[in-house]
Amino acid sequence: MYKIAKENLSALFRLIAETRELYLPVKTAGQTNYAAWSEDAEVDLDTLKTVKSAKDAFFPQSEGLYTVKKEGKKMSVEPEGLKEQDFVVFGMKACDVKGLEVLDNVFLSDPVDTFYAARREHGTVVAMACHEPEETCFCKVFGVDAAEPKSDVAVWTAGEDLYWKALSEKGEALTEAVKELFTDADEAAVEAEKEAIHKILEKLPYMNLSLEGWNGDALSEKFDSPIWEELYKPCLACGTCTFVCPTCQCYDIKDYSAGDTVSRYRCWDSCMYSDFTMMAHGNNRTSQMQRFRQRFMHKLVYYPANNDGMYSCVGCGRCVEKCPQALNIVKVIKAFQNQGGEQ
Amino acid sequence: MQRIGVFVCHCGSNIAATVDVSKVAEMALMEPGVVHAEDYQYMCSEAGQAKIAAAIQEKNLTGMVVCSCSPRMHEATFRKAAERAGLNPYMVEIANIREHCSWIHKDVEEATKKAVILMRAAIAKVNLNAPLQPGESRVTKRALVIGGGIAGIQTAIDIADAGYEVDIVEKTPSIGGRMSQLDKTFPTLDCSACILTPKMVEASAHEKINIYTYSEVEKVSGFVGDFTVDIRKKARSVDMDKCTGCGVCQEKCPSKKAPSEFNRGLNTRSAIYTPFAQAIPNVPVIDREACIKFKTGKCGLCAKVCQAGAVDYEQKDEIVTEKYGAIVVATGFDTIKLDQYDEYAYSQSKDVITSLELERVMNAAGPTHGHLERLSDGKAPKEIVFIQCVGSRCSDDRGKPYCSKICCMYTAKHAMLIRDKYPDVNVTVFYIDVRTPGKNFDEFYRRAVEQYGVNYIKGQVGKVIPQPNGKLLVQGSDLLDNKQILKEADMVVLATAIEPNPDVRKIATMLTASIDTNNFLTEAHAKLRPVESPTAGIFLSGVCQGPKDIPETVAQAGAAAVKAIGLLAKDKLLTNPCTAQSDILLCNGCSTCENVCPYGAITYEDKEVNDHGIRETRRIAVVNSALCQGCGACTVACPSGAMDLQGFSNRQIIAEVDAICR
Amino acid sequence: MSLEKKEFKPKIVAFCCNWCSYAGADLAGSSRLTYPADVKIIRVPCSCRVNPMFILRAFEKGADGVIMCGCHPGDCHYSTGNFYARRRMTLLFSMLDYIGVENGRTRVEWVSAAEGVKFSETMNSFVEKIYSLGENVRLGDLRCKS
Amino acid sequence: MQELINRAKELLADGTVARVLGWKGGDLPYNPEPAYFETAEELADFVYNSFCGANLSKYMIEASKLEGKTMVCLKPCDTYSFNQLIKEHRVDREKAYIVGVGCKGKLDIEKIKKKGVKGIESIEGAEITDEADTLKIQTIYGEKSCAYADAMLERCHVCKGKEHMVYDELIGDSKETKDADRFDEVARIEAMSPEEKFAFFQKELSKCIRCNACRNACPACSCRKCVFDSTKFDSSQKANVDSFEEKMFHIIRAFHVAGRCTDCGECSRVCPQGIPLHLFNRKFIKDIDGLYGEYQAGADTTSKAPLTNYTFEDAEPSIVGKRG
Repeated sequence: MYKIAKENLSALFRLIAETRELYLPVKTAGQTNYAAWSEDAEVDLDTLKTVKSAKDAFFPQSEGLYTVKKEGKKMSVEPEGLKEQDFVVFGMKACDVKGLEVLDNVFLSDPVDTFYAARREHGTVVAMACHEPEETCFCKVFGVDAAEPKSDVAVWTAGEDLYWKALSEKGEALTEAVKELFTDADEAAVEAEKEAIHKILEKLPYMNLSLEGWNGDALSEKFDSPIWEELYKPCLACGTCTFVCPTCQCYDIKDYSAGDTVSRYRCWDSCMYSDFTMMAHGNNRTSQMQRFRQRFMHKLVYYPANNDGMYSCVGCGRCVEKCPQALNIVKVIKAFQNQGGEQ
Repeated sequence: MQRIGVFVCHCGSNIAATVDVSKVAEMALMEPGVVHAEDYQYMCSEAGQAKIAAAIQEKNLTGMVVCSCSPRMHEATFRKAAERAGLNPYMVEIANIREHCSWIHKDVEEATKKAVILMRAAIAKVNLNAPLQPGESRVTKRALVIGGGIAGIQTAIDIADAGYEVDIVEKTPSIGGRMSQLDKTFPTLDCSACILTPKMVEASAHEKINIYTYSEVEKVSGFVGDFTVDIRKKARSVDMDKCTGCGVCQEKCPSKKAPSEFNRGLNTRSAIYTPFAQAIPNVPVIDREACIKFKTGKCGLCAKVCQAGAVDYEQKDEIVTEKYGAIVVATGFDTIKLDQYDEYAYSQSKDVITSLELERVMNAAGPTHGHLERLSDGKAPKEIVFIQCVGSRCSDDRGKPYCSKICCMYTAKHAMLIRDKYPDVNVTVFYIDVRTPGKNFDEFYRRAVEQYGVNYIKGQVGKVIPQPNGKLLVQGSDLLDNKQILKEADMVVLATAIEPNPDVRKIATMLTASIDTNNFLTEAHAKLRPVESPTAGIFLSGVCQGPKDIPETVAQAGAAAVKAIGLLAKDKLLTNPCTAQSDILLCNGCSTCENVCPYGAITYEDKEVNDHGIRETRRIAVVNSALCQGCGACTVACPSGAMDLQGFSNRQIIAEVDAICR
Repeated sequence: MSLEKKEFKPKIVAFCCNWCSYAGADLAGSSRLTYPADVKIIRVPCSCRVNPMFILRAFEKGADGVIMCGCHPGDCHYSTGNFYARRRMTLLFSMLDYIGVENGRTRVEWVSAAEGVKFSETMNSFVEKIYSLGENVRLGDLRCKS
Repeated sequence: MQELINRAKELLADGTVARVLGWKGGDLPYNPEPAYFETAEELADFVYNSFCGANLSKYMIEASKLEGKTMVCLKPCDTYSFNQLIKEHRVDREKAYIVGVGCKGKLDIEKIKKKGVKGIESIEGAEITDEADTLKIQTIYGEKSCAYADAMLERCHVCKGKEHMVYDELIGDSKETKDADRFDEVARIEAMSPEEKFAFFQKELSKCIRCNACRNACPACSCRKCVFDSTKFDSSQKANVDSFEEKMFHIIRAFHVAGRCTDCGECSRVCPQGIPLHLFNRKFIKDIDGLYGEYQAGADTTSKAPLTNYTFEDAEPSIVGKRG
């Protein structure tokens, strides 16, 4: 284990950026999101939750697939290149790292999404333990330990220092490249930090949320429940929950015409949108209730049914914070719990 | 995908000298959808059109672009050519490579490049064109004229003479209007009644004209060619079929205190009355507010004296519903109220009168039997002052911003008549400007000054002060001599501004015809379509459109008649297919589009909608394509993009933009 | 792609109403009154048919300037169309100015069918303005720049 | 709050309304959600406190289609939106029983959290009956406090006034919260150089994630299908592929609601990225007021909207360049 004084972090970032692209939480116009590091970027490691997750680094909101060029009546197709440049995502939290696992199950199983796979291959994740978890967090519910992120490199902040521990080959490689800035450290401070984090986690209101009854076997029971009719009503059908979510993976494919060239790209889509999965005949989900239900059924029932019980929610709590009308997955889970109690 | 043919015209050397036409044709073949391209000397010539026809048939074209002169020149030609060859005429687009290209650019390379871009835009558009069919609507061969003054009468006679049925709806008990109140008319000084009465008789006797007097338009629905109108026939309390017009009832009526509308309230009339002797129809009405029978239940004298048994106290308002193909508005004018002009002492002195009141005073059938006398004491005036522009050309809110147009001439007429009949009376006219354009008008005015010695003073009157001796002290200014003038007058006559009949607002709303800020009806085009309302099938006759004298009114009445006849002569109306359409699935029913439609073409209906399986009743905008003129104002006002314009659709225009910016 | 600095040839879209301005442009043509070929005219029935979206679309796709011409206020073939267009464009231009787009890139001119000279002069001065402003970089889609 | 609940129970009991549209208590101290209540028992969950910021008028579009009347709780600013929806035939006045609820300024949890307040357990001072100037916040990391005014939504600082424009009855007191001119921010931007303006908006809009929360929360954006979702306009976009698309979206959205936007502030309240979207709408409002005369959308249900109106003397578009 190594450590580096927090005040030297910019030197660390500069050094990483010499050989790799570096993405980390940057504050722009008052909001912190993952962005490419630059000398004048306002790096913000204090904000626990970036507005969007770090998902963009591996599965960008918009991504070119190929370009068609037209010359006269002849056409040529030029596929978009795969990611070739190594990059580092610094500062991801344990929940977001778990989110990558969810995406891996989707994109790395057959047929493999080559764009995603290339990014995963070239990306090194430096994950950061959550120094001060918040009331909207419920990662523990999904088996995530906020104090012990599992990724290429784990880092902790304690006192004036940042502690660094490589956990994978890629992590070792990155460590090699920047080791010159580190000094050796023992684990005592980190252990104390972990304990402190665990103590706080115990106090958080959502940490003991029960997922009992949420699994593939409960499909029709949950699907047919009348509760959805009540739950969806305040939903505005915006895509906020989807776009801030570290695990939502749906996308749409669209064309953009710039005259003689047409580029085909994919972009995130939200199952909350009325034109989601729109087909020639219309849409298979015609009401907002159905769309609302889809999102939570997918996270808590369909996905675990297809992925050995793994949920596609990681308890990051972004939707809890960002839903304009204060709806969220926690309220959904609780509503079913209460309903169960009453029956 | 369309199969598009592109035809590039040389226009002799007009285009070919600056644009490489064969290159343009060659480039056309590179564009999506283009299956044929050729260039030719004169595409508009018979030979050129034959080439187009041949290509349409041989290549099975579904659309075509002609790169030629302005569409304003030959779009119609090429559309017709396409139609003859079996292609829908609305599948033709023109790329203007002459006026917008070859004629204004000198460099061949540059002009050719631009021509290619203009052609691409036209091709991009045609790729999205859809065949359009003009709609058809039927024409009811009957016209409605609202207002029975000289404008309405003339319009009705002209339409009827052309063989069409006309109904006149007149609010008052008789036709005749303002003109019937006038004594003499300028510039010939012939008696108004003498020239009007024959017209009134002609109208009432015309077999094609039906007159509803004492009636008002209640409701209008429908559109050009097919209006449905409810007319309220107010209860006359006299049976029109039985009444012989003997006049005994009026003589015997004990209630004679009602102010006479016809004499502008200067004297009174009986409760059962005809407004004036020559009234048409010569059937009295009972003014139920003045009638003792209606007020107290007693009396009933008129019924007793009526030998024909025509008086009917039980009569009720009746609604008649009629269909019309055209509607002419001839609602005329009134003088403005003078509440705001108290400096002229109109409300304080009976001897301050309006010009229209003077007409009645001068008229033999008027309150003074034609003798010029002061209404306060009946004495003959020696000094009369006329004040011009009372409420006209006014820059503040008290009056009207416009010139009432007729005042200068009638004042000259009044002055002349007075000086002629009463040479000892001094006549002074205060004016801002004297405006006398018109045939024999200025000559007329000069005669008043030169021959009759009328004293014209350029200047405004600040105040008229009634004096204890009964005279009127007029404080004015003489701008030419730059001095204040104080003049004692026996009578003051105000050339009061005219304004559209106040009822016109209500009528305009019913007709969805627009009116301007002064309540004059708006014409479809200020210069080129002055007798048509922007609302199709509505025509304008007389002062309802703007201030006019009698000859102008009659001329416009005839013009409105011709326009109406032109409409009625058609059996069916072909409607422009480039009209707005509302997408039933996108429309919010928010009424925004209706607010910007100048033609009242948009209405809302509750429609059953099947939106991808969701069935519900929604308020939806419906465009009446017979009324829509295709301006597109609604398409931009519509926030959801539901409203689109055929022939100039959002996607078509965007395609042109894209092609130009490519 | 060559690294040579390309000569700036602006793309300029002119929306012209069918009844006045398009006819004015025709008159400019028949009077042989020149203006730069950078201007391309799109015919619309009335200035009130011009959706602000069309203008933004033109900029998106690489236009450097957009001008809209219509009948003089009060002379609209459809009576009132240009009044609505005038308000719409005033607000749109003000918004573009507000977000930092050079306000010379957009213009509205009223050109009657008789004003061929005005049409040509307007286009000349507008094109000159666009040349002075240079390429539109603030309001375009990068995918359309090549 | 109890008065509201009691009244709601009465109205449900006597059949005046079939349901109540208000707020349901959340599971955190600050996250009540809009909710329908159909029985007296359900009303046990009813809350109305300073975190009930949502404008419920837009829900009335759907509620207008339901059987029977809905009692809807509208704050003063919400009533403007409701009026505007009446004007556009999107809601049915007859289907609404409007209870105008008092307002002492609504709180923005983001503002509290931006002050570094984390791990919130409870917040004191946010009840509608509280008169406290300071919020006492209990957190896992200790007790914090925050001035009430500092935690208020932007819109409450420029409040249009606490008068309800349309209602059937009024319940609860209001307190004036306006302490700034609503056009100050717009004027500040107007005074910038074009480069500064562009940089400002570029920075703000670069955060946009095209989630459509602003649009979907906006009561003026009540289109059944937005042009940006419709293939008809060739403008359907879903994601931020290029920075132009956000500009296009936000300008056109503001334009579509120009003259219809009541300045209710929902767009800025709901934006997950904290983009001050009201600056677009308010710019149009400022221009409309200045160029065409003061106009407040939703103050009534009959007046002609500025963009469907005109005068002969209207300013020419060239005024934009001349204003400097």
